[in-house]
Amino acid sequence: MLFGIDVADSGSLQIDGQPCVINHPRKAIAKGLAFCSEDRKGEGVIPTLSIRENLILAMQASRGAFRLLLRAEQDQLCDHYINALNIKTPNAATPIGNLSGGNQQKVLLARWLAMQPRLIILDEPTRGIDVGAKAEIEKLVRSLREKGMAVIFISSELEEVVHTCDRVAVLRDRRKVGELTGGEITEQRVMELVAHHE
Amino acid sequence: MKQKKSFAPLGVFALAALITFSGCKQETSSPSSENAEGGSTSAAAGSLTVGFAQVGAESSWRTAETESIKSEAEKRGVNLKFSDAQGKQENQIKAVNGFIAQGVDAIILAPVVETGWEQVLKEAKDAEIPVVLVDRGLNVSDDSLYTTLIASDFVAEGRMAGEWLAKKTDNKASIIELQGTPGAAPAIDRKKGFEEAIKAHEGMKIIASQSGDFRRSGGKEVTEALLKVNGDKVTAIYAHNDDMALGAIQAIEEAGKKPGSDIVVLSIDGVKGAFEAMVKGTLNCTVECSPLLGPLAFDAVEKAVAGETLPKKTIVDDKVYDQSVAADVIDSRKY
Amino acid sequence: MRRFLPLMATFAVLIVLFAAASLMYERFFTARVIANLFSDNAFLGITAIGMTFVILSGGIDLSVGAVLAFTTTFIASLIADHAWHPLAAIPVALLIGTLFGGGMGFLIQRYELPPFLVTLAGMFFARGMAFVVSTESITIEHDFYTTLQDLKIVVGPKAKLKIGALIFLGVLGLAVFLAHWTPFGRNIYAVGGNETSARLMGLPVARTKIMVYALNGFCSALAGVVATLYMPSGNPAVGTGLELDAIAAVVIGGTLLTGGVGYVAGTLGGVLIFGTIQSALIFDGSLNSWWLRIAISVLLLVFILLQRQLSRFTTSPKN
Amino acid sequence: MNDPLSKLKEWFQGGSLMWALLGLLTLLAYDFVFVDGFFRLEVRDGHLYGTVIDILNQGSKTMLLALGMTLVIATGGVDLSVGSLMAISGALAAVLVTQTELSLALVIPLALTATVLLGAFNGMLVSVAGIQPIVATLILMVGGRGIAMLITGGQIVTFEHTGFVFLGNGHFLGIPFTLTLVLLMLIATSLLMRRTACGLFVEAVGDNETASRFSGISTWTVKLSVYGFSGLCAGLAGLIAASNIKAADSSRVGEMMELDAIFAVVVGGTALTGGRFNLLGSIIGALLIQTLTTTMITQGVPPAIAPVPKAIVIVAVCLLQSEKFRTEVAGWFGRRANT
Repeated sequence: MLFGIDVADSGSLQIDGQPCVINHPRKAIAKGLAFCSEDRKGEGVIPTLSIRENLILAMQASRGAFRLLLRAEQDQLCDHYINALNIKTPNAATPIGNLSGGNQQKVLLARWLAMQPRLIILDEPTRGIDVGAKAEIEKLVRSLREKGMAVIFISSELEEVVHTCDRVAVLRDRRKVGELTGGEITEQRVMELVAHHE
Repeated sequence: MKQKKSFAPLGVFALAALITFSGCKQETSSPSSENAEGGSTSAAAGSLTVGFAQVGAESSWRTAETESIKSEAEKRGVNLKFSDAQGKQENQIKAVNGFIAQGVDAIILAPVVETGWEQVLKEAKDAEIPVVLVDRGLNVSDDSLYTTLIASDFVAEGRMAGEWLAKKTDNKASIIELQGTPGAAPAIDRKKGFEEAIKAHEGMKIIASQSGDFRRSGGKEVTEALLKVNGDKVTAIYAHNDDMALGAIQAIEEAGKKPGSDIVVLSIDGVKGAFEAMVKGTLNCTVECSPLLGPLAFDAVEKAVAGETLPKKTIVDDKVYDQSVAADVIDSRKY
Repeated sequence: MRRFLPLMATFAVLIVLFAAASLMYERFFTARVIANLFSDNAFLGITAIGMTFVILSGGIDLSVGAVLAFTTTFIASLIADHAWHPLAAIPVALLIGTLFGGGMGFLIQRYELPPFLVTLAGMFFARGMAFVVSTESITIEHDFYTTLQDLKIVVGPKAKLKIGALIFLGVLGLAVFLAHWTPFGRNIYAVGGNETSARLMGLPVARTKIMVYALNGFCSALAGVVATLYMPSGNPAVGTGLELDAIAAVVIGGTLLTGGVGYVAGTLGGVLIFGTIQSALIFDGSLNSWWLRIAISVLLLVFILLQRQLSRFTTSPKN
Repeated sequence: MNDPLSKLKEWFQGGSLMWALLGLLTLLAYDFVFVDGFFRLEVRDGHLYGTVIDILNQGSKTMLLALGMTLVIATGGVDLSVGSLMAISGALAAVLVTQTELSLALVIPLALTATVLLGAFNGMLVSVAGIQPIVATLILMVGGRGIAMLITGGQIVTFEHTGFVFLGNGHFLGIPFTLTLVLLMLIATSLLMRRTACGLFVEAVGDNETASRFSGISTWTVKLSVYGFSGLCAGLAGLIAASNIKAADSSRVGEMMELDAIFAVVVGGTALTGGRFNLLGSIIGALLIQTLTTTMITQGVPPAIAPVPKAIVIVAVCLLQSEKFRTEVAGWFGRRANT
């Protein structure tokens, strides 16, 4: 909703103290937001396109159709993220559909990191991928946090929430039932909030 | 993702669209029934409502026929219900069924094919609505199903074309035949008649016969290809309608030959474009197939409604026109 | 009940359309016109029902009009030129149609070919073969046929459902049963919804896909038989463009071309909307050839948009 | 990445283009053996003359349609209205040329603008109203022909305007001007698609629309543009068709050509489901279908059964493209070799 995919029923949104309406992902991106969907297959990857094309997609979209990124820049970006995120692939021309789920997810993360967003929303980024990749993604999120990027990390796996987050808002049945910060964040506290509220 | 949107305006728009189309009635063509009653001049017509099930508007010939019937209806103060079947028999049958349900006084039908009309004509007969057929006969065992037929004889047209060519070329010709749409009655009959006529002459041969689909572009494309393969052998081109012949003439010119002299070109229908080409000397001959059936059709309708008996068949007189007369008659051509 | 709302939207549109036409044209709101809607659109309806299954399974079939034409010519030729009894000719024709459809299904399934192209080839092939059987249309004259044609149920003053309409309604009933109360029907929805997961669930994907095309081949051939009852002749040129009408009827009926979503009953609504637009324009009778075409397309557009808005409106409070 | 070999490979795109090319070459080989003078080329009146030139000239309409259709299909849609759009542009141009004093430099842009707008209307129906492409474009397929007939009053409008006639019959450097036009369009489109991000966006939208929207692509602009572009191509093809016969035949021109164009595109290696597209492949597909038509005319195949060979070629090319079929055939031969 924040990303302009669904329309809000009520409430308002402020960015830098300015109220604004976001009704299309384009506008959200222009405000420095990024959103990595939980439905990787349906809403994330473009399966027959190459890693390179998937990676530059968001960046290119924000530049418009007629200012194509130079091929050299593209290659440089690809090389950088393939190394930085340890994406396992023969080369950047491989169709993304041929990669494993974890590596696909990394390319999608790279797609958004290339935009250097102010806030990135990660919706279940570790769902359905192998343990190794999962750990790498968690590590990546922590390093992003350290670099000062705001990350909203949505997950239903308690363990990784506890490991990665500074602040946890617990939502149940579309309602916020509690908020924890810093040392308060333990699996048990979260469980309590989920289990019995009021 | 899904948004609430009001559909009420669309509903209103839908109704408005329907009403607008009914509104076209006054502007477009046929007079509404009120002024037919008021301003009727023809004694028998009164406030006749006649349904006309036309094949479509696929050629200028067809459009001329439609115009002829429409303007005659207007002249006689008949309320005409026009339906265009877009070349489909099933649509024509639907139209006739619709006319019957509306209770028209008579139906004019230009059947798209000769077969398959028994069922719907029985309905018309049961409802005691006379049916006048135009431009093509029917292949039905019980000819009481329709009232009368007003048509040209396609086989005879083909024969006349064949005979004219035999005379013109002293019974010696290598002919390319441009057929109409496969399966269409005029294509079948004009081929048959032409073949009958040239069979008698040994020197006349059809060296290639392809379909140009009654289209100008088809006539051009087929002629272009055939001229290249058959080279200088071709001495005559026979097209099942004028449009294809006019396309063929262009192809001949592009091949560096003179249509009308190097290669004899003849066709059927007698549309105005054909006469213009004859005056220019590029077309040699056209066999008229008159689409101006309006007056004859409405004479028959009025008689049938008045209960008079009619001849089962009226064959329209078709004439051969060649270059010698083209200039004299071109101004009198209406279509 | 919510999932039936798009269906209701289709029928709501039909009712609006019919009411508007009835208000505007005398004698439109009669049992006769309604009965004619079924009789006149019987073979379009039957092909559209077959098409519904194909589209539900995620495919498309462009060959239906040509198969229909082939069937009419084939039956007419057997009866007229080879003195077969219709009761022998009809089953043979139905069998050929089924096998032809099954053959296309086989190519599509086995070699993963695009249905659009295979059935396009099927369309060319069947149309060509119809002309091979006969280049001219052939009249069907047979006492048995006349008897069949005279079968009818009187449903009102001057209104009768003829044999074609009866077969159409019969096929409709069977199709609804097939789609919603048999494993085959559930398999079609599953395959059209998501072929991979259908395969993972252990459903017979290959067999279902081939059978869907065979079923549609059968429906096209049956529509051909109904066409010979409607216009007793075999005509190799009949039914050109029928495939597009059938697809349009299916889609207006609320079935998605992507497969897996839709109802056979919706297709009935689509066919009737199509038929009503045509009837209304025939009753009007004042438009010339080109205005008629424009009118058909504008009405089609308006009612498709209306149907879409209605079904959007009724399903929206989901998120 | 940039060496010519891998570039060539990219062009062939997994061999799908190769099979269309193979089909075309087979057909040409057949013509070489069985059709007398098929490849005879001579110079008449300062330009090339021969059957092959005819194929290129007659095929230009299908090639243009196929160009536009490729992009539409790449976004996962289809455009059935191209034949009717051809009729509209031809009719409009013919009427303007004969009945007004407007110069050709104004007439052609006017006619093309009309078809682009109508194409964009298709795009609106598909992207904004969310109607399925087959049905959305079916509306204009039926209605568009009505509009064209309305423009000409149902008549065939003939003209003798030299400039307009040149478009479809003239020659440029000895080759038909139509061919020059097709080449220009092909090059321009390729450049537009590959030297800008347009191609990427089209493929992304066709492959996964939701993901593209989430990445910030304005999917409806993309769709609107490709249908508009298809309208432009159809408009050009319509002008050529009219110019070719010096007449606008609004009720018949372009009939069934939408199917030829779709065939050309799919044979050329673009999947109907959208995604990756191949412009050159579509051109070859269009040439394949035109060669087939011309071959059948010259070989005297009875017109009524002419669709049958067409069907066989479609299935054959499809089967060749099918990986499964090729492995199976390889299996048969392997077994035979073993026994």
